[in-house]
Amino acid sequence: MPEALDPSLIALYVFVLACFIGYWVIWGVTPSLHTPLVALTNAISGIVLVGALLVAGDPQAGLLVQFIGFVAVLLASINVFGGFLVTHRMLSMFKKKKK
Amino acid sequence: MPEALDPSLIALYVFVLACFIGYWVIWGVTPSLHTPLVALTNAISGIVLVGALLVAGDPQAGLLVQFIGFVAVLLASINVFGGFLVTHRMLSMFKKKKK
Amino acid sequence: MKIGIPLETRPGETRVASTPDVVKKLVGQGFEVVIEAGAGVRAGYPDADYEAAGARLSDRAGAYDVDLLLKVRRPDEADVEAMRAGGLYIGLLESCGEDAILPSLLAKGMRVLALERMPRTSRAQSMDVLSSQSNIAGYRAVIEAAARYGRFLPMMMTSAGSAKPARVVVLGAGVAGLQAIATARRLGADVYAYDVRPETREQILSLGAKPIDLDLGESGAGEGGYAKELSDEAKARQQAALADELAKAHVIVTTALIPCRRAPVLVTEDVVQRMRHGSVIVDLAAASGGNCPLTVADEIVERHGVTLVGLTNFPALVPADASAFYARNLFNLIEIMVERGESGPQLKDLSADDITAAMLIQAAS
Amino acid sequence: MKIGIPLETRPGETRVASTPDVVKKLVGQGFEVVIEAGAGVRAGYPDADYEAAGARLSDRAGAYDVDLLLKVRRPDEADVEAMRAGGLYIGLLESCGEDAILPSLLAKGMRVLALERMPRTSRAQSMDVLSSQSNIAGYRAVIEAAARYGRFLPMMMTSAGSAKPARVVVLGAGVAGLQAIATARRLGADVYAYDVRPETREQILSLGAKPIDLDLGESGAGEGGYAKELSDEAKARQQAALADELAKAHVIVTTALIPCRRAPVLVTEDVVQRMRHGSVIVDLAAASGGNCPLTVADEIVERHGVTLVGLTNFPALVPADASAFYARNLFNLIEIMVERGESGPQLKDLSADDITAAMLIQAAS
Amino acid sequence: MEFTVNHQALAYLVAAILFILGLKGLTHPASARRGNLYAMFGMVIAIVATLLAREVQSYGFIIAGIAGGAIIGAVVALRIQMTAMPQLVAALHSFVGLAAVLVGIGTFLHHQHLGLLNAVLMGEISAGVVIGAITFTGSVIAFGKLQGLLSGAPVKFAGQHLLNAVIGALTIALAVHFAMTGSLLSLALMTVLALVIGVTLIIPIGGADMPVIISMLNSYSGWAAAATGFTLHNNLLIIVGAIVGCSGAILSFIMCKAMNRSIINVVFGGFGSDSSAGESAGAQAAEQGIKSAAVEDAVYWMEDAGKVIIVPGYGMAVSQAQHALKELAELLGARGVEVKFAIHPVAGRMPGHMNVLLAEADIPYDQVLEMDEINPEFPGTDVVLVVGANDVVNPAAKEDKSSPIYGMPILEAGRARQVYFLKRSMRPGYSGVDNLLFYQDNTYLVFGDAKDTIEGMNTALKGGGH
Amino acid sequence: MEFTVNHQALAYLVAAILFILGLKGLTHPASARRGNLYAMFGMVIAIVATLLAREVQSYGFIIAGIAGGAIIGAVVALRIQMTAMPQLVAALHSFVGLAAVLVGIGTFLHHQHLGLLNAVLMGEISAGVVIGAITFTGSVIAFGKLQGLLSGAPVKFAGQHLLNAVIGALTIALAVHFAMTGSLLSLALMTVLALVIGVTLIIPIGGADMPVIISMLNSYSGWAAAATGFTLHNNLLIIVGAIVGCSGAILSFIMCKAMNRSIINVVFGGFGSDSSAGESAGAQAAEQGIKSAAVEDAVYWMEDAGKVIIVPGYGMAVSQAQHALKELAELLGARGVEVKFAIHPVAGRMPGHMNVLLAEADIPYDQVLEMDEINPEFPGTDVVLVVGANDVVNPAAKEDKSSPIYGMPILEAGRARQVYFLKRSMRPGYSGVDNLLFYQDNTYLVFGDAKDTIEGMNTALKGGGH
Ligand SMILES: NC(=O)c1ccc[n+]([C@@H]2O[C@H](COP(=O)([O-])OP(=O)(O)OC[C@H]3O[C@@H](n4cnc5c(N)ncnc54)[C@H](OP(=O)(O)O)[C@@H]3O)[C@@H](O)[C@H]2O)c1
Ligand SMILES: NC(=O)c1ccc[n+]([C@@H]2O[C@H](COP(=O)([O-])OP(=O)(O)OC[C@H]3O[C@@H](n4cnc5c(N)ncnc54)[C@H](OP(=O)(O)O)[C@@H]3O)[C@@H](O)[C@H]2O)c1
Ligand SMILES: NC(=O)c1ccc[n+]([C@@H]2O[C@H](COP(=O)([O-])OP(=O)(O)OC[C@H]3O[C@@H](n4cnc5c(N)ncnc54)[C@H](O)[C@@H]3O)[C@@H](O)[C@H]2O)c1
Ligand SMILES: NC(=O)c1ccc[n+]([C@@H]2O[C@H](COP(=O)([O-])OP(=O)(O)OC[C@H]3O[C@@H](n4cnc5c(N)ncnc54)[C@H](O)[C@@H]3O)[C@@H](O)[C@H]2O)c1
Repeated sequence: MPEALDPSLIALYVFVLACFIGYWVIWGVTPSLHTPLVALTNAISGIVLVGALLVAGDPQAGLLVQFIGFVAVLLASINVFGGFLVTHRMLSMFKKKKK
Repeated sequence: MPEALDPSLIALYVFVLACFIGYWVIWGVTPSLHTPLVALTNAISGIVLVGALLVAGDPQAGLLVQFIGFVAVLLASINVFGGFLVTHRMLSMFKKKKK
Repeated sequence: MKIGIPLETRPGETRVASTPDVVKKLVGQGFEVVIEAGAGVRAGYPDADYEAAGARLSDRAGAYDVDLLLKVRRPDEADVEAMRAGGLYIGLLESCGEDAILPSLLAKGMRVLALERMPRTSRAQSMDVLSSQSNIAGYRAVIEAAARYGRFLPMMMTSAGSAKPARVVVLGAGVAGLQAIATARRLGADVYAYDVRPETREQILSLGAKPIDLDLGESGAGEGGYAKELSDEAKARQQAALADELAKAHVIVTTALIPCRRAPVLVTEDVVQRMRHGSVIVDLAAASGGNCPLTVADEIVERHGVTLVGLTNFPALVPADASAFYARNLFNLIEIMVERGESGPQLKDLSADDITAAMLIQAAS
Repeated sequence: MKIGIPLETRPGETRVASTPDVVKKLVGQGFEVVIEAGAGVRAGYPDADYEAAGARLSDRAGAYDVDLLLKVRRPDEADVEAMRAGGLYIGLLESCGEDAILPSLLAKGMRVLALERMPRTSRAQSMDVLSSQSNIAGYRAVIEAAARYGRFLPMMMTSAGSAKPARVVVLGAGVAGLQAIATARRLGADVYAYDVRPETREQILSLGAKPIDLDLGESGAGEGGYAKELSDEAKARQQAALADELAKAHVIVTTALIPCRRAPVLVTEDVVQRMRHGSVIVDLAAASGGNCPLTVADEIVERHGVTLVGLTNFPALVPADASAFYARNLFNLIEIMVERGESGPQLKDLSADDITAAMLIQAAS
Repeated sequence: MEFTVNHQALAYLVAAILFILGLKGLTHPASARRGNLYAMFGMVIAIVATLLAREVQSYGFIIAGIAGGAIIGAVVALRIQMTAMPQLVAALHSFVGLAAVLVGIGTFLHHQHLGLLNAVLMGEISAGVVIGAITFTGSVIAFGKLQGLLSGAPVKFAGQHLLNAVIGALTIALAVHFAMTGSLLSLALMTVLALVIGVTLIIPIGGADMPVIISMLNSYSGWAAAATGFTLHNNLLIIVGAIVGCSGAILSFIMCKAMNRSIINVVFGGFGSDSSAGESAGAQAAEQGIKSAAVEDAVYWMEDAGKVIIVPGYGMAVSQAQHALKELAELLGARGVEVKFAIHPVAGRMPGHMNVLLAEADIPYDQVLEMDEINPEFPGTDVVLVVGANDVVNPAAKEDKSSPIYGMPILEAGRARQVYFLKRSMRPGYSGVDNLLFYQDNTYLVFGDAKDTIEGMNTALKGGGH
Repeated sequence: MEFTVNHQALAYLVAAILFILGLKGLTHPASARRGNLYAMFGMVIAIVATLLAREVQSYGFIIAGIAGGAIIGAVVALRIQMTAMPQLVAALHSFVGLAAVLVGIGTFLHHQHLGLLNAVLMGEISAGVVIGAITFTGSVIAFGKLQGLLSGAPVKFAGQHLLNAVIGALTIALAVHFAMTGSLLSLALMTVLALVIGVTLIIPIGGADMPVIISMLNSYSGWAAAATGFTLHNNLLIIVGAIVGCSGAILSFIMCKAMNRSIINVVFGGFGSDSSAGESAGAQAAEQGIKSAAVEDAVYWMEDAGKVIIVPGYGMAVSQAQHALKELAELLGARGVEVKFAIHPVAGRMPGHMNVLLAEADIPYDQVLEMDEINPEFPGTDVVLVVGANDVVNPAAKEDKSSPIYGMPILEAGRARQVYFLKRSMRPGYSGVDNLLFYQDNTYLVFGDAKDTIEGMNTALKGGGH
């Protein structure tokens, strides 16, 4: 069994592969969905929330850091909740008349 | 910094991401290129050669294993060399008349 | 108010100034309509239909003794005699400038709305009989050509050999010309067209035909959508440049007109001589002297092996639709002329509306 | 071998059995061609063109005194007189069964190739004058209808009102019928068609027209691509079922024929009465009694306000192309009949080839 | 059972897959709402998996933050007017950017405290902070422009690109310095400069390009998240960040293509657009307050409309679009849409012009209606497709007494739910009169030759995409 | 500088990217050769990076193996007839499968020797070995069928699917046992059973489906490589294996769709195809030795042909394909292809039938040529597109004296480089005579309604793909 890789390198692997996926996942989108798609990717990029949680949740880090974390959590969650809801509203508007 | 992940899990990440890429990379292929594409993916799957090299190249493993490795190296390299060359030949045939 | 619709008496005329459909609408608006017996028969509208629509059948005198006389063709002296003094005449005068009939009309105190003076505005389009009748002429001219041409218009590849498509050239791409182009294209001919007004090029293409491009050194676009007369030099250049195109043609339909001028000569005798035996020329300008000097008005003649159709009244060959369009035009005109009074419809001031003002001829008071 | 091309003398006939193009080919193959002066003029082929093609101009007697006589129409007694004994006649006999002319021909020792007996095989297609002339008749019938119909065939929405497309019904979808459908569709009419042979349904659709479906209880498909005569019961059912469709029509073109039988009656007087004034019926079966009993052969009559066109020789109205096709058919036929000998072309055994064998009539020896 | 990092990683992987499926879902209307649900579900899994992690031990701040964020986010999202969506999205972007900056700084302080700093980590922190800061101020400016707080007009000055380049270089230098020394000052300065870049990048961009910029900023926020992921060695952040970053960039590119704009031009704040010569019809229209649309938009609304009316005009004849139009009508018909053709009596340049061409293309007569028959049908129509017609649908003929076409009856296309105009430019028709219908709220112009446009529609209707 | 695992990992990442770009390149003709080069280059990097690794210490076997493989591979690849390509690819697949089996067993022995075995590893080894073994025998059978060593006909018997299921279950049971105990016997048995599965899976599949099966086996070989990657914790193998596995599966699916076959049916050896009722025209054609082709194939050859001649017949009229045909001619014309229409005098069902329709579609007269004019042009023509014609191009009219159409002149379409027939079935035309041209080597049938087919071509020509 080979020795362990530098974790940053693994991160790089993951990053590169994800970039390819990002490249392909969007092709062929219907123009009418451009705006909801932007809203959804926006909501998804609220994933920094995960980072914010880690900063805000470690009491060892000191109050300043936790407070910074708190603000980050707040902002990111506005983004997550607002983003998904807005996307949902837009898509509902896009629900077309059923025949 | 979090503790290290199980390497098999990292492998799983990489595997899943690569599957998505595999899913997308082929869409939209021209039917005339089906055959060359099969030939190329065949050549690429000769990548087991890398595994075979690792088996064949470690003298610690004992002669039997090394011999098994040798056979694997032989087969895989036939595949790699044959595959790429065949693909190349097919594609040359596909070179269309230039106007 | 009483409207009269007489039988048209010019030789060969088959149209009528109103149809049962339109009469019904007029009656519905409160007009009293009098129609001369037999007026619509040749156009396929029997007297019974008019009666059913609410008109009263009458003799000739009755149809003329009305407030509003609707006619197709220019009246003659006898007609003027029969008209009610002080009435209103709506119809074509078929004249430009000096005219013997006009003074007699005005002398009787009549007011005249001359349909050829209709302004070419968007709003007036639905009242423009020149357009609606030209349209019919363009269509019918090609049918006539097809009937007189000893070959197929369309291309046809058969086991008994191939017929090449007839090469049709349309000169003048106004209303009649464009419809001629469209009809010839429908029949599968290979259609070329030419007009002096440069904007027609795109219009010709829009019907799938091929424009003939000539360089005359001047534009032929005149006022109000009409063409203007070319300089003598340009005329000569045009004839020469067209000659080769025309000599290759198997069917020529000419529609080139300039208001109140002799029609320009576009197809010279030399060209006719060079055309293939059995070719056909339909000259829609025959009444104004013809775009071909060999054309004889109202006759079909053969010259140098080419059939020249000089009929001057093509709409009369499609009398049912021609009358329907004509009647509808007049109806649209009458609609802007009257207002609904208590005792039926009343004439408005005709010089107030710019359409009727442009058409109106009345004795200077 | 000497080929003769006389002037056609039947009244109204304008075609000629060969054209300068084809004469040139015949001469090229070693035939000697004699043409009666003026034979092609009415079809647009001047004598000079024949001479240029290598034919010899002659008088009537000269054109008949040949080995191989090419004619369009059935010969009369005088023609037979003029023929060279023992020669070969190629042309239409226009007869089925008993025939006064045939015995005189055979009595002169002539052999006859009757063009109406041409078998309907793929190989014979290029020699089949019935097809090539029917095709022309179908086209010209619609042009005639358009010229006699007092309205537009196409739909037209204009500022002077709208013209609905004419409803055209074509009865019989053989060669002439299909071409009539195609031509009427080209002109923008709303076209319906009907035939007894079921396979025509798809063919009608393939020209963009609408098939009329009737349930007759029996198929009308006969042998060799021709229709067979229906039972009396089916005939009655057909007339009744068609009546409503036909009464709505503005133009009817009938082409229904059954070889050597009176043409079936498809358009009854009752139907004609129900049609709109100004409608047109072109009866291509007029020569065999007509598909409408009111049709008068060779005349154009009006009945119940409907124009009935009974012309029997439509190809003669398109003489240039009709003659060209006819001539080409004969040329293709001659090609399979002769072989190149040393002293010019020689006739093969006509009973050896199944095409000529089917057409050949000769005295039993 | 203990929740180990391995469990967490598995959960993250599931979340990542859900995000990918979610985004893929949003490329097609049929699967769009399902896609959004997938993504939401992924987010829930990600958050829960994080909260269960061993590092997260105090929940006070977290609960407060999430609760506050949820309430604010929900209220804003539900209250906002549909027309103000772009602003909202811009505002939300700025939050992501700021959050990324804060997480970066927080992580730095945290690790400094624990003494775990190293050059690689600090490099990753710089990347996160800088990209986050650019996203933050850029989004704020975009928000301001869209909300009307700032002028929508592009702000341009000489040397703009040079200035950006200089600030950019300085920022990079500071980042390198920070990574080598861990100097808090460098970090702060770098952050400030990045904030400035965000401003200078966005101010030169005009209102018409804002949609692209929003999408671009979105992409930035993705990269910021990915950088944060590197900092925290969190694969989920990396994956999602990379996907959002990359797909946002691609989306911007696609949007530019649809709007006929150069992406370079847009992203680098009006590069080359100094010359207004090459301005497209679309941009011109936007300036006059006329909306233009892409072929696909029209197709999207037509394909399951109940009723579509096609109004052909002279432009159809010029581009000879009748055959393509027939195919369009057939394709729509095959999807159950009722299609009719409305013919104005003077459409084209000769009487019956449209009839000739529609007959040539073999369009059934019963689909072709004249003005008087069809005018009452417009109010119940979903989409009117005006194919190279102009004067014949111009409401000026009814409303504007001074217009030369006043008094001419028109096809009342404007009364339908939506109107798509297929024409090449903003030029008027035969009469030379500007068309009032262009300015109506439910009207969109689709620029291009009518035949090309309709063929594009046919292609779109026949599938494409996967 | 030492070559560490980190360097190796970087190199592997580059190799993986090159493989991805290579595959993407092969989706379009223009980039295909470049794609192949990318992939080759990736392979070189991967091999070099592996050889430099610390574990690889003895080069004797390696050099021998690679050299031998290179020589054999090159000779075979260069010598082989183009027509024998499918066999060659099948044979190569079998090598990958066998190599995967050997690597799995070798790794097991090696690790057993080093005492590094654990359940996860052994599970991974089982996966690699089983998939490799199936790939191996499956490919051998496919090779045999293609090479004609085995009958190409499907071999079917009752209970086939049940048998497969039983063997499959047994194999899995053995794999579990092996993973838990490390028993060499289980490994061996499992391998043998997997070899049997490979056989039973492929024998029921008919010759017509072989291309799909080759692609499917390819996918298997990818999965085998990925499993090997798990075994060796080698990310490159995992990535490449997953991509090949997944893209191979997708490719099989795409090929099935193009051939109108059900993928389930093909992969599971003739599921349901026992009833020949639903057999497609394509399959029928294949049985008679007639080649059928997809729309895209015809497009591929037409789009940069020098000259294309279109032969319309009655089928064009029936499907009313004239408008679509006009568009096709325009699209080809726009790419610089010379397009002509060849009209046979008796094409259709009435004299001039084709002329009427082509004129309706507004096809310029100078593109429409009659038989005598165009016959000399066929030999210099790249592609003849026969649109619903049949009798008029049937060489039986010249060659077969007994044929009822003998003596009729024909359009000599068969003399062109390639002929594509657009028709719905194998039915003959009006004359009822079988068309000899179908059997010619350069002839392909494209089944379907002519209008649909041509519209498909137009869509393909207008782009699609990205
Ligand atoms: N029917 C008659 O008898 C007759 C006779 C003479 C005059 N007129 C007059 O003509 C007008 C007819 O109205 P209309 O609505 O049919 O035509 P219109 O008002 O002239 O408008 C036609 C429109 O088509 C567009 N166009 C031109 N070529 C195009 C192409 N290739 N692709 C896409 N769009 C194209 C033009 O806009 P872009 O340039 O922006 O593309 C133009 O605005 C009326 O004003 C009528 O009075 C009619
Ligand atoms: N021109 C005339 O005057 C005339 C008159 C009478 C007879 N004929 C005879 O008709 C024949 C004409 O030859 P041709 O080559 O034009 O026609 P053909 O030999 O009858 O062949 C037509 C072919 O079109 C195909 N087809 C039919 N509908 C189709 C659709 N919707 N889409 C695609 N393909 C379709 C049919 O095959 P599938 O069923 O497999 O699709 C058929 O094989 C000759 O034999 C000629 O002698 C001609
Ligand atoms: N109300 C309206 O808007 C309205 C109504 C009717 C006509 N028009 C327009 O007016 C124009 C002309 O209409 P018209 O058909 O009544 O015209 P017309 O009958 O007066 O003339 C017929 C055509 O001949 C052409 N012509 C004249 N001299 C020529 C020459 N030497 N060589 C070649 N061509 C020559 C003219 O340009 C014209 O196109 C058309 O564009 C028509 O659309 C507009
Ligand atoms: N060599 C060949 O292959 C060849 C040559 C010529 C014609 N044909 C075929 O033969 C067929 C008939 O040709 P034709 O035009 O000379 O036929 P025709 O002139 O004898 O008859 C015209 C049509 O009238 C139809 N008809 C007869 N009775 C009818 C009735 N009661 N009601 C309605 N329709 C009736 C017939 O079915 C036929 O279609 C066509 O299909 C044609 O394609 C083949």
